[in-house]
Amino acid sequence: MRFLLDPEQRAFGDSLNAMLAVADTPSVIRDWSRGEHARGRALWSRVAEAGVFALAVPEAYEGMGPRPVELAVAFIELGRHAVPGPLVETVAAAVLLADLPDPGPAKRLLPALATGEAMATLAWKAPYALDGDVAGTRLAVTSQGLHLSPGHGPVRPSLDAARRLTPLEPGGELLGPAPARALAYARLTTAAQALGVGQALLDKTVAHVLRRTQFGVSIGSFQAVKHRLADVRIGLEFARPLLFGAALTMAPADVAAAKVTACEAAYAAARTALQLHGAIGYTAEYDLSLWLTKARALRTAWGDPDACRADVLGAPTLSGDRRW
Amino acid sequence: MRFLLDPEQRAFGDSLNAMLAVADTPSVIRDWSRGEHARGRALWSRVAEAGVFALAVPEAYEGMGPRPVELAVAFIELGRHAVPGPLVETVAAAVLLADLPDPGPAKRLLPALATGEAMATLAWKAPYALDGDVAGTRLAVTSQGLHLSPGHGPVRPSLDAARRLTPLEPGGELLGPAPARALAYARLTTAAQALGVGQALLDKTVAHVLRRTQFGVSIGSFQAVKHRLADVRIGLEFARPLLFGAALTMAPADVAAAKVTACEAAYAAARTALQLHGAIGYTAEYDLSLWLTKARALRTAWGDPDACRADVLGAPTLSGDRRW
Amino acid sequence: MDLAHSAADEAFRAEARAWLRAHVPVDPLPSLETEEGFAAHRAWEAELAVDRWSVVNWPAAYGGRDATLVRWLLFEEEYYAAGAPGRVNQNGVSLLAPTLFDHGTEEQRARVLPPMATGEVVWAQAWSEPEAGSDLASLRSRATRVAGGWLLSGQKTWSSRAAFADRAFGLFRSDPGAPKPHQGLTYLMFDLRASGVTVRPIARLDGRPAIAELFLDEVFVPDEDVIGEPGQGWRIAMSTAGNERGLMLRSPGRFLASADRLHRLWQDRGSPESARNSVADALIGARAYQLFTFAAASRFLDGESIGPESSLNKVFWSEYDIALHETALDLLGAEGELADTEWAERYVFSLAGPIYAGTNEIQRDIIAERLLGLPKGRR
Amino acid sequence: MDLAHSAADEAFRAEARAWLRAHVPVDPLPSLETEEGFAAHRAWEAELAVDRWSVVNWPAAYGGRDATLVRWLLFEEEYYAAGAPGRVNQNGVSLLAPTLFDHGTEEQRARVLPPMATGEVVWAQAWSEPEAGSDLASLRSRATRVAGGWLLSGQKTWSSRAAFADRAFGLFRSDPGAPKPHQGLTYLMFDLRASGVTVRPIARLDGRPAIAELFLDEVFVPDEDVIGEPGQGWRIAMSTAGNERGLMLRSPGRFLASADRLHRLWQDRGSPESARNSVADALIGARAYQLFTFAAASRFLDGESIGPESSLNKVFWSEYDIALHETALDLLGAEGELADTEWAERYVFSLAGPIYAGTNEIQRDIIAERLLGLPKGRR
Repeated sequence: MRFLLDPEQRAFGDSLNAMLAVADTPSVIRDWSRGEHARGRALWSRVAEAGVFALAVPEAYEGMGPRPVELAVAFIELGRHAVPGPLVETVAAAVLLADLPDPGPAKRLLPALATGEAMATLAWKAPYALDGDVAGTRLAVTSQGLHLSPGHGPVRPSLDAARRLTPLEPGGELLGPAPARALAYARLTTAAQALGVGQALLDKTVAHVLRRTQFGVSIGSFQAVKHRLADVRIGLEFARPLLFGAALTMAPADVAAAKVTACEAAYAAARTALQLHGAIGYTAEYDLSLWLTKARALRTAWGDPDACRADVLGAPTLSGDRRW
Repeated sequence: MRFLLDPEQRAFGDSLNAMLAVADTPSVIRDWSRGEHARGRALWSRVAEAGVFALAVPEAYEGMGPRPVELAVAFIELGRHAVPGPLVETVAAAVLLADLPDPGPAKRLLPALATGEAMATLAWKAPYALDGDVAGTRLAVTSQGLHLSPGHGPVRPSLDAARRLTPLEPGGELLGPAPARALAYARLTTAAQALGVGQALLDKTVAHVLRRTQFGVSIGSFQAVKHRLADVRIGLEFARPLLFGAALTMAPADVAAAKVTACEAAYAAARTALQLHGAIGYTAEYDLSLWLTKARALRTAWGDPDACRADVLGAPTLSGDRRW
Repeated sequence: MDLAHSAADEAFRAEARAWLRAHVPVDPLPSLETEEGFAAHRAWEAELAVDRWSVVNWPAAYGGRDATLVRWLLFEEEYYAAGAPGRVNQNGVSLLAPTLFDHGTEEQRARVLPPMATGEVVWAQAWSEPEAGSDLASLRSRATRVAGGWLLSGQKTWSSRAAFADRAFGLFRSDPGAPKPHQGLTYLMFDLRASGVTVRPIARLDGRPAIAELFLDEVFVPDEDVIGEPGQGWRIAMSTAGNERGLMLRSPGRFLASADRLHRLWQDRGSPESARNSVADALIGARAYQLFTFAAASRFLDGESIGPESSLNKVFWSEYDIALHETALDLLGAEGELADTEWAERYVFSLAGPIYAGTNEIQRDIIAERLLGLPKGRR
Repeated sequence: MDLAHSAADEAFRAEARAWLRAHVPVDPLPSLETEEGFAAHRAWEAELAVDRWSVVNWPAAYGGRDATLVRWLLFEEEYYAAGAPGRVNQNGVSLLAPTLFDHGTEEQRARVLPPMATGEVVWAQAWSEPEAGSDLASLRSRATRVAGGWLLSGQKTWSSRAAFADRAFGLFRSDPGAPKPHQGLTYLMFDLRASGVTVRPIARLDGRPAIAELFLDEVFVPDEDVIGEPGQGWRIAMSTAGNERGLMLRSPGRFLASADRLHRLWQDRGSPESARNSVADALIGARAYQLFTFAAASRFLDGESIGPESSLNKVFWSEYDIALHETALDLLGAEGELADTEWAERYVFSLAGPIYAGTNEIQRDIIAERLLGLPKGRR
């Protein structure tokens, strides 16, 4: 038992963070929200070059995965910088394709996902898929199984403007059954993304309350402000081990627990961040909004809190009454 | 529409408050908790002389009720001073007896309840009745109807030591059906009692934080302390109109809303009071404990929060979609 | 103690209900936060005004019905229950008009109020400045005396409705040498289309331009648009701020209607048990707010003033409103993130509640200090 | 990164499980907070000690098994999962013993630790005084130098276990002239049955005497019972306080067992949907706390020290514990108010969590100031 990231895992996260910190993601996000994908695609390529998507793709298809712990490390950083695009969906699609009994679709589609040449999106018994207008591989899971969707409908806006929701056209090639393992990967990476979003919100808000003065003092010296931020920190700190614990076991109950906890912690961080920023935080033009709205959207993406809690309660206990 | 207590109603509450303030209720409560009822009985007589029980008894039986608004006024004060005994149960029993198709039991039992000569207790499809060892009139509602219980079992302790829970012996004279109206009176007076308990907890805690110093200043000057007490005040202030609104309509949904809200506000007041008093508040010998434990017990007495919320949701809407 | 309304009040309510049933548009108007929607809402105000339903509590002389506070509350219940449109001129009606009634001249009232009642002139508020949020005494925009009036210069922000409104009102520093920061402020009205005014709309979280920044460069305001005495703006504004936090900013009718809408949504979604307590609490909270307001209105009718109690009200409704809309979005599940739904728009609107009209932190300080008697902190 | 335990650690766990299965009393012992129950728990400690399970992480020389922190965590999981009795000597084992390991003499360890391991000597803590709650530096009880030792005088309070314990430890002011309040304090152990000691048990909310007040009137303590240097008590106590808030005060095993118990209660009550989310959160919270502790233990094994992070831990477990027991009482409905149930006893115990070992208000100040870098308030 050594429940700490290895030095290489930490270095991987640090290097992604460093790369993204200078990528001016707010501008990339604003472009993406308007349907201007050029800079987003360029950033996508760099994320792929760093090896992120290859972590989801088995070695047989030019990847090195699936490696859930490293995926969690990466998605914390992608969330911290609010990188736009069908990141979670590409990971889940990769796992799904690799799990198909017929290796044909995987051979055809996976290498381009690993290298970042193509993006994938995925609608799992749901009416919308993220970024269907830009994803080259559009997958839909229905009661029949996994389809390659022939096209997409018009974009419908999310509260997170960077999340462009598109209906997928029904029908299309039936690729096979859809094993549930991919769902766990979607939830795990969503949880990690949420944790990164929450950490960014906390950091930005701490910086703001140190800078902002009212009544002649920094508002960060007010005890009510301090305690609210302490609560945000507590929420994030206890979500983190659930995330990595889930990455190690990939048991559905563990993943569901991580998903609901990370997303609730991120949403609580968003509520506090908005309140402590005041009116400026309520504006779309202030960059904070890019994280605030993402925290809200991730909360219900890939399993809302009720669904996740149900999965925790429904899980069999390990030995007798012992759950964990 | 004049949704304010009349001057006479206010004067009634003030006079009860003044009478109870000098009654040394903490000692009375501690005696009562040990099963020593002498001083509690004397106080009961004074409460009866002030007309409290007569408010629940119709004029035909030497009372002047039922008058739910005045009952609410009275029970706020009884709660504020944590007066022990089967107060709620005596009111509910009076309403129940008066509602029986056969006037015999009412003629026989009600006058003594109105004057305070006798106390009543009542188990409503529940295993325990309050203070069955001291109540002369022991009523039990079963699926058959209302019984006059022949006796009681041993006292079982409540977290509120002043609440002595006793099983009632089964069987006994069947007095008739048990109309639900009495349940609404039990809930209304419990809600009022809880509101009074909550107000006392707030007042005591404000006094404590002004007096108590740590790190050289009054702890009442810490913003975290101030905000917690502000929240307690808000909770109580919005429970109060629900209570009086319910007293005016006596509609089951209104009463249920008042019950859950007043009891939640009182319990929140108790949690805050305990935390801000610190260790001294955790001791049974400090008088605060008499209110803290009562707030907890009232929360589940006569309809726990879930049951009350179910009654709110289950109520028919007034006109079309309009509920209130 | 009595919750029953008089027969005359019930008749007023019935008249309002009937009028609304006949006039409320079947399809919702386009969003208030678009140019098209703004115009549609302005037209709706004119329609209300024709039958004197736009400002029921004003004197008849200015377009109202001399309605009592109770009748205003009943009107609001009917208005929101009918699903009638949002009120585009709420800043004018609930913030500026009370100030003019208390501190304006008869000439100002006669000139300003009737076109406000009809929606011909829509008002924006101009309180905040970039460095003065909760700390309103630190305002820096200036009003400089010139012949026949004042020149306004500086910057205002978070000006709600200003993207499409006609005129605005706010405080300006007319005496920079005054000994204390909240002295030497003057309360003025000005034209958003006047020379020297630049309006920069600001999109809120969902991208809608609900607010704006105002840049003022020597904007001339004639003396007739000063409210009260120059230099007395702080005192005058505080009476408006009290009102803003008070009874009329959020009527109970709004939340009764929201709670019913939530209840229907819950039922439409199959009454999921996990949301049961939140839905019940929304219904209960709306009723509590309604009754709290009836009690406050009763005290008001008795001649009592509504003081720091309005802070209780502000914290309650603003946090209630968010909780209600969070429950709604949760009920919608994955669809809850869609931005182009009425629920989403209302949710985003609710998020501003704890921030504006005095942050809830300030309100809790006021409750602790002025209602509970706890010591003033250093804040 | 790895959650799997080594085969040797798993063998240790299995050995503990087997021993517990064979020894844990079938019927719960009487309450620890009664004389009879105290004696029964003391006997249980002796039974544990016979097979060296009472202090697994201590060196074998003092009755332990030299267990690593990880093995201690595994033992605790097994211990609570087995429904084994509460630990009567927790004050001694988790507060005094670490201090003796760090600051005591070999003679003290040899004399004090073995009878602590067997429960022969049960320890109470004597930190607080009536006027010094969170503000420990303001202690006023005195230690006066005399030949061969010290005379203790003053009053201590909230001394847990003191009603029935044998000995106690705490800080005393040995140099009243020291320039700062936290200087001039000395850390001493003393006998609760010594001449000059009066123990007044204090009943907690449910009437059980879980704590006591200590009145000390010239109580003689020999020099051998001073821990560390006289005057250095504050520094020594802070290292104990850090430990107290840290990993060993509340092991994850306790909460995993509580969450499972709650889950069973919920199922026994027909799995009511209204409590579903609270029950799920209790399960999730126990897992989060377990994993958080594994991470902290891993850092500790890497040689890192656990500093202000322990404040996160304190706030989390104390509020988690109350929420869990509130859910349980709610599930019990009207029976939830009965005082003579295990749930009620545990609920009352949980209520003390946010108050002792540094109030949660102090912990949040520490998190804000030391982990987030926010300015120190005036406190």
